[in-house]
Amino acid sequence: MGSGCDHPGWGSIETGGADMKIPVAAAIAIAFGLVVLAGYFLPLPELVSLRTILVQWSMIIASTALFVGVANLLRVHWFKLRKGGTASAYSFLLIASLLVTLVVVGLYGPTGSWSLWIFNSIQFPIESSLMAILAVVLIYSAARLMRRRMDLFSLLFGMAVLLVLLGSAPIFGIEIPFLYGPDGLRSLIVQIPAVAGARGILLGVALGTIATGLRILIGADRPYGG
Amino acid sequence: MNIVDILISPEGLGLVFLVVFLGSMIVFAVAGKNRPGQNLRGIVAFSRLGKAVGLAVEAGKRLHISLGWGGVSGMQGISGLLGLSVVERIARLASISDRPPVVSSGEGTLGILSQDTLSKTYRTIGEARQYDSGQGRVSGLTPFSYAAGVLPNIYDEQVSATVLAGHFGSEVALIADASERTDGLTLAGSDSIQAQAVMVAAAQEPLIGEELYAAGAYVNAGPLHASSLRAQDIFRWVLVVIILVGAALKLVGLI
Amino acid sequence: MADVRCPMCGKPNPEELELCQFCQARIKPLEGRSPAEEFNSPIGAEPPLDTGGEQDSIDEWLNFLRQSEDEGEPRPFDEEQLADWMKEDLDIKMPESQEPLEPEGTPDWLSSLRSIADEDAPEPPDVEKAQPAVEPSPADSSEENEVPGWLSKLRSRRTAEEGEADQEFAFQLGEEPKISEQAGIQEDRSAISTESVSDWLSELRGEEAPVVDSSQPPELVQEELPAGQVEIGEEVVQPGVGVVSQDEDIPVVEADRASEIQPQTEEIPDWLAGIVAGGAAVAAAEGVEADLDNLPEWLADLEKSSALDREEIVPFGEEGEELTFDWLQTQVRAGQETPYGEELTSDTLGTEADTRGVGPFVGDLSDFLEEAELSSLEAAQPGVEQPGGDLSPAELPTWLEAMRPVDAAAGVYAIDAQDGQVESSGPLAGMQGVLPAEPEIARLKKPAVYALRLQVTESQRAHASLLDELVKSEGEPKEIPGRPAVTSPYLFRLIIFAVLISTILWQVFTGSRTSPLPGLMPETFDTSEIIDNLPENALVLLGVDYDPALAGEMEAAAASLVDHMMLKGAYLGLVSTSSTGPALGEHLIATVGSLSGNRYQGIEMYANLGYLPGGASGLQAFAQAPRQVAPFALDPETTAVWSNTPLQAAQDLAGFDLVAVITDDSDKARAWIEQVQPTLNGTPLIMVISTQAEPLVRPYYQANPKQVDGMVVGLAGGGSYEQSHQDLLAGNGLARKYWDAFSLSVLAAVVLIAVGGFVNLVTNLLNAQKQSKADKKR
Amino acid sequence: MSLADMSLPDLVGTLLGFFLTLMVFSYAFGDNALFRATIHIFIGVSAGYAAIVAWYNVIWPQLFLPLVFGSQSERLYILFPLVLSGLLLFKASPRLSWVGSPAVAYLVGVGVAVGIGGAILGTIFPQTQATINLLDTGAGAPPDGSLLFFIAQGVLIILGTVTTLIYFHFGARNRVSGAPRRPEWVEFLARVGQVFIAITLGVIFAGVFTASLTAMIERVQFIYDVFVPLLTGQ
Repeated sequence: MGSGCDHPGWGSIETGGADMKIPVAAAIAIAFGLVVLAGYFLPLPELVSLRTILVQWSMIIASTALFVGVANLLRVHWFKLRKGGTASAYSFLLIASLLVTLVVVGLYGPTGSWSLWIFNSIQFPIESSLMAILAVVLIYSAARLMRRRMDLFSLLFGMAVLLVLLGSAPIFGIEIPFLYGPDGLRSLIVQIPAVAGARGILLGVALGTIATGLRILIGADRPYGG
Repeated sequence: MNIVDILISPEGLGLVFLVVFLGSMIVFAVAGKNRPGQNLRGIVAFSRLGKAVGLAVEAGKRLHISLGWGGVSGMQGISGLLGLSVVERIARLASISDRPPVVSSGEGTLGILSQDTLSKTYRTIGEARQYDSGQGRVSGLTPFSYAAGVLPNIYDEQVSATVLAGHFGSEVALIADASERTDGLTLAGSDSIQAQAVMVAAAQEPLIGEELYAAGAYVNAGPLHASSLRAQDIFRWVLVVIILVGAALKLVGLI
Repeated sequence: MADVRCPMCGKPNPEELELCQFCQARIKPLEGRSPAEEFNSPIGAEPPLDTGGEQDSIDEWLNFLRQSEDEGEPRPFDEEQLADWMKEDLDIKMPESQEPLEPEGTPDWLSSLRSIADEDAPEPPDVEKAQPAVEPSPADSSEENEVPGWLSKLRSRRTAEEGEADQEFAFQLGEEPKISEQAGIQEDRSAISTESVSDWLSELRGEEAPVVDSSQPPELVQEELPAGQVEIGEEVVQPGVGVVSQDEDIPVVEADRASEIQPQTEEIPDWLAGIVAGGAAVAAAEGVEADLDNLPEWLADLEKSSALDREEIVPFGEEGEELTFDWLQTQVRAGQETPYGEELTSDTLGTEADTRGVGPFVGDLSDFLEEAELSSLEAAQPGVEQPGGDLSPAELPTWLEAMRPVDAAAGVYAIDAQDGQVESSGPLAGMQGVLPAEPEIARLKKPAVYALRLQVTESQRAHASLLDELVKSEGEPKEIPGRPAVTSPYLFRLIIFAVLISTILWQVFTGSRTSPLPGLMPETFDTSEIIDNLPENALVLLGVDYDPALAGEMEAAAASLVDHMMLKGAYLGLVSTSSTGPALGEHLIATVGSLSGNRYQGIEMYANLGYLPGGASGLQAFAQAPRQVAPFALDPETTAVWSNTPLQAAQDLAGFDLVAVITDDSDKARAWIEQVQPTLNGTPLIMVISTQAEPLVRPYYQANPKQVDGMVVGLAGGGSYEQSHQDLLAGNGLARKYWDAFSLSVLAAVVLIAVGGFVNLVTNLLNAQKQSKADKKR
Repeated sequence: MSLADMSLPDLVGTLLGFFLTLMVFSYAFGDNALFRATIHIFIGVSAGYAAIVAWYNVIWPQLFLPLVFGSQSERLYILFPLVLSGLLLFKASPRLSWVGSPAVAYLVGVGVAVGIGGAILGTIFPQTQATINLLDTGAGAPPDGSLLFFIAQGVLIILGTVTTLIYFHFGARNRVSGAPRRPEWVEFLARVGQVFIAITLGVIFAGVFTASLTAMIERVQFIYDVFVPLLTGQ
């Protein structure tokens, strides 16, 4: 199939269209995908229950994929460990902490005392500290925005950020009337333009999701089958 | 329940919507073949991405594509699958670079799919030997551990451009900030609106709203990418008309 | 009969041969070699006889000369050093028996040189053999014998070396020089050898030439002639500088070159200055009577013969070692006829071209230019007729060869003889070839160093050196410029971090509670109403769907609400769609317990149903069949919750009295609303959300009918809830604790973003302006 | 609660959390070894924890439990996911990776269908319905009679939603000179939509910042609560 539109700089692609040799994987994906889709839109009870079963099975297989992901993580860092250098020390820490956590949480269960000790002493403080560092990154990014892209969009974006932040708490204990509170400018901005824009973006994203999903279901895009 | 009841029920309407959408995609694809050259509005991000791929190959630097942690199920999963189309195109172009591209993901299935896509692409262009399974790697299995796991890739592996295409949360700001600290180009798009808000400030080339889903058409990933964009445009205007007419009728009290 | 190895080219030769059959170098050492010969033995040859310390001092003197030549400017010549060497030389084995033939007053060193030369001066076989048919004139033969042997040795050795150089030179050009060419090269070679002798002498002379103060008129120069300057007729001859007074044929030496040489002349002994003056100065072509009184006899005789024998100019050593003055003259005239730079004829250029043809950049650039200089030097003499064509060249010792100054300097002094102008006025009326005044003044600048060199203009030289640097720099590894550690973005990040941390620490340290909590908001009021209306021992499904990263905000927002439910005695069922959900649920319950002192423990009070994989589809499956999807609790006993806990009363989610979802992600909130809310059949759904999810969830709360019955939004929502229920969490609410730090740090953030944004905006505008100016200029 | 009342494990855990927080805060001064070590420990712990939770909540109760203790029908029920899960494990080895492709294809097919279904039934229909209902003066009108404000608010939100949708229109017409461009009226509506999008993303950015600022306050409070007792020896 010729390319309907050749965007400059990227060259056109000959294959990737409906290659006549449809592998087994494509057949599986298309068949089960259409069955589940039918379960959503055809009001037949059998189809609905079949869809529920297929979806539940996919949850079980997705959990197995999580273990394959853990194996991939271990393999990448195992090679880094064997390669040596400063990066190998970090990989050693990762592999050690992964194995210790598997053993302890496996023995005591996800909400066991020692499991919660690991979660509350290591994962929780590190993750919330990373979120705290995000505050510095976000202020820096917002300030640099005018240098990166100086246009109307960035100006409006910056103004909205400043107004909403100013209106989210009293300043030196003083509640600024027209800005703060349920009837202030901040609430107005959040409840009208923000909601409108959010709806428009969600509808646009939904259209894109449908288009991408249909391309995969008819076999035009085949991310599987490696 | 007769046909009319079925059709006006959500499921029925959904089915009609789906069938018409699919039909228009196929019609535009066939029509597009005879009348190539349907144009798209310019999106700066994709032309800069094309240049970035060329520069990376020339300078012997690496391209880093991040698929997020959305898995493959639901709306957040589909944005990850779209990222895989971008991976295929970039791997095809950048395979001749000294440092081939690296794909990082935050979920098991996406990790597997990124390896499959890379190996299939290298096999298609006859460079099967150049494929290394380490190029498709899982960096972490929770959102923030995934973002933390991507930082060493950016700092240590001479990355000149980072493409974020998939489902992210607000932690995407850490990745974009690391790319800026190493003077790399960041092109970012997501289905999550929180991630989009952060990308607008932190990334050099943010993709807003559904611009991420147009990536396939702008990187010439296949004929159906372009025709599905035309179908999206058609249904966009259908929704606009429905909202305006529906609101007017609602205001008047007719519905 | 054993073979002898040639000292020069190392090839084996039959023992009886004296000269090497390959390179004509001397194989058999001469008996009783004089120090001069030892001194002359080529560098690298077998070590000279041990002459005790003399060798070192001689080396010292030559190294000094060599250094002065390398540094380009003539260094002040240390008279004592020279004198010692000279003296030492003089003391060397003066054969007592031999009467010194020199006239009185001759310096010992020369006389000893002469005596040594006489002892060792058997007739050089090659010279005789090569001697053309021309018979030396009887007048000459006597002088010949007096010619010091050391000079004759210079000639023979010079011939040997030059022979090699020619072959090498020919080899470089890529073809064996043909016989005719060889003859030509021989001729050139002879010209060169005489010229190089003159160079050697001129250099020596150069060191002795007295300073000529060009600013003073010539007459004055006569009275104040410094020692060593000889007045020949009307011309004052400066050794090494040439004639100062006006005689056209006499080479004009730029004053500055003279001044350059000047400092060294006082130290050289008179006799040598005299010799040099006699030898170096060029007498007028015709009819110039040299002032012979001061000359040493042997030079004086030479002078006489040159005057008589104008036509038969015999190059040095050609006619049986007669050192005629004419040979010096010839050199000078040769220099005249093709002064460097002005009259190089095409064939000389041709020679140079050949040289260039060798590929100038094969070796180092300076080698090329040196070679080019050498070739141009050889080519400089085509026009000069060498009488007796096949005279073998004088042999210079290698140490002299090495000392040869840059020929360019010599060439500069070629005098332009064609200038036939006769002075009409002034003291020099009637004289020809008077030096134009202004050129001397005009030439007060340093002469072009490359006078006799390849015709390379300044720009060509610059290009050549540029290209050379390029070629050299190609191989050098270039360091990748490291990124500066401290940059403005780096500083800006540090400032932001410092301002935020110090602002928060100040409020935490002071523990201030001054900033008022937000008032009651409609969505918060609805939420508290719903919880207040809960029945006793209500069943509440608590969705814990936020990331540990946002636990700070979510716990501050939800703690008071959860405590409120606990106070109502509700039984909590915790469930999550993320893998960290179960642990976060436990953390939340523990935090509320520690703040309120109201310990919720054990399966009797709450059950942790764990993690629902698959996101929205998992939630949908749970909403449709909760008992199959989450059958057990995560407590150590993994209790079957639907049969052994109060949850047994709920067949499905509609069986719960309240569903409360705590989430930071709008997608998860939507998933709960779209997948779970339709199955609740009237059971209220309340949400505790992060501020970032507000714009997307609020429409569901504002919808009609409401899809979300109550909402608490972020820290402000939590504060508003605590404000409306002062008794919750025993007054230790997290929102109250963080609220003052939050309000001050938000203000600090606004200031940082505004100031930073303004600075970046101004910088961007300035850069854009600079860019547009640059574009306009281009 | 002061440090003295804590049990030993809790005390060690609190001190460990204290040092890990400081090591993460060091990232503000740039990438360094302490920060690298901390995030590698964090990645290992979170991956291990997620894997065990998946085992406890999915693999064990929904796959192995019925297989071992379940009835014949239950075993038959889980046979298909059991086989596909087995095939999927081959993806861990690069050489035998092709064996796992059917399982991956199944996950992709079902996932995409769930995505499409969710997009249509979970987003397009509800959002469109909600936007239309903004002008429902019957049910939606506020009780205190400010109908005008209600209608104005509704019209403004509808205008914002529609123009935001139009902003993303991709099709453009060729022009003699310059890049392809959309019709002028579409460009005008798109520019209005751009204003709404900028404000929306700005509001959400402020929300994300508020959440991260609250996290920083919580961490600083934690450091203060641990450091001061350590300093004063309580």
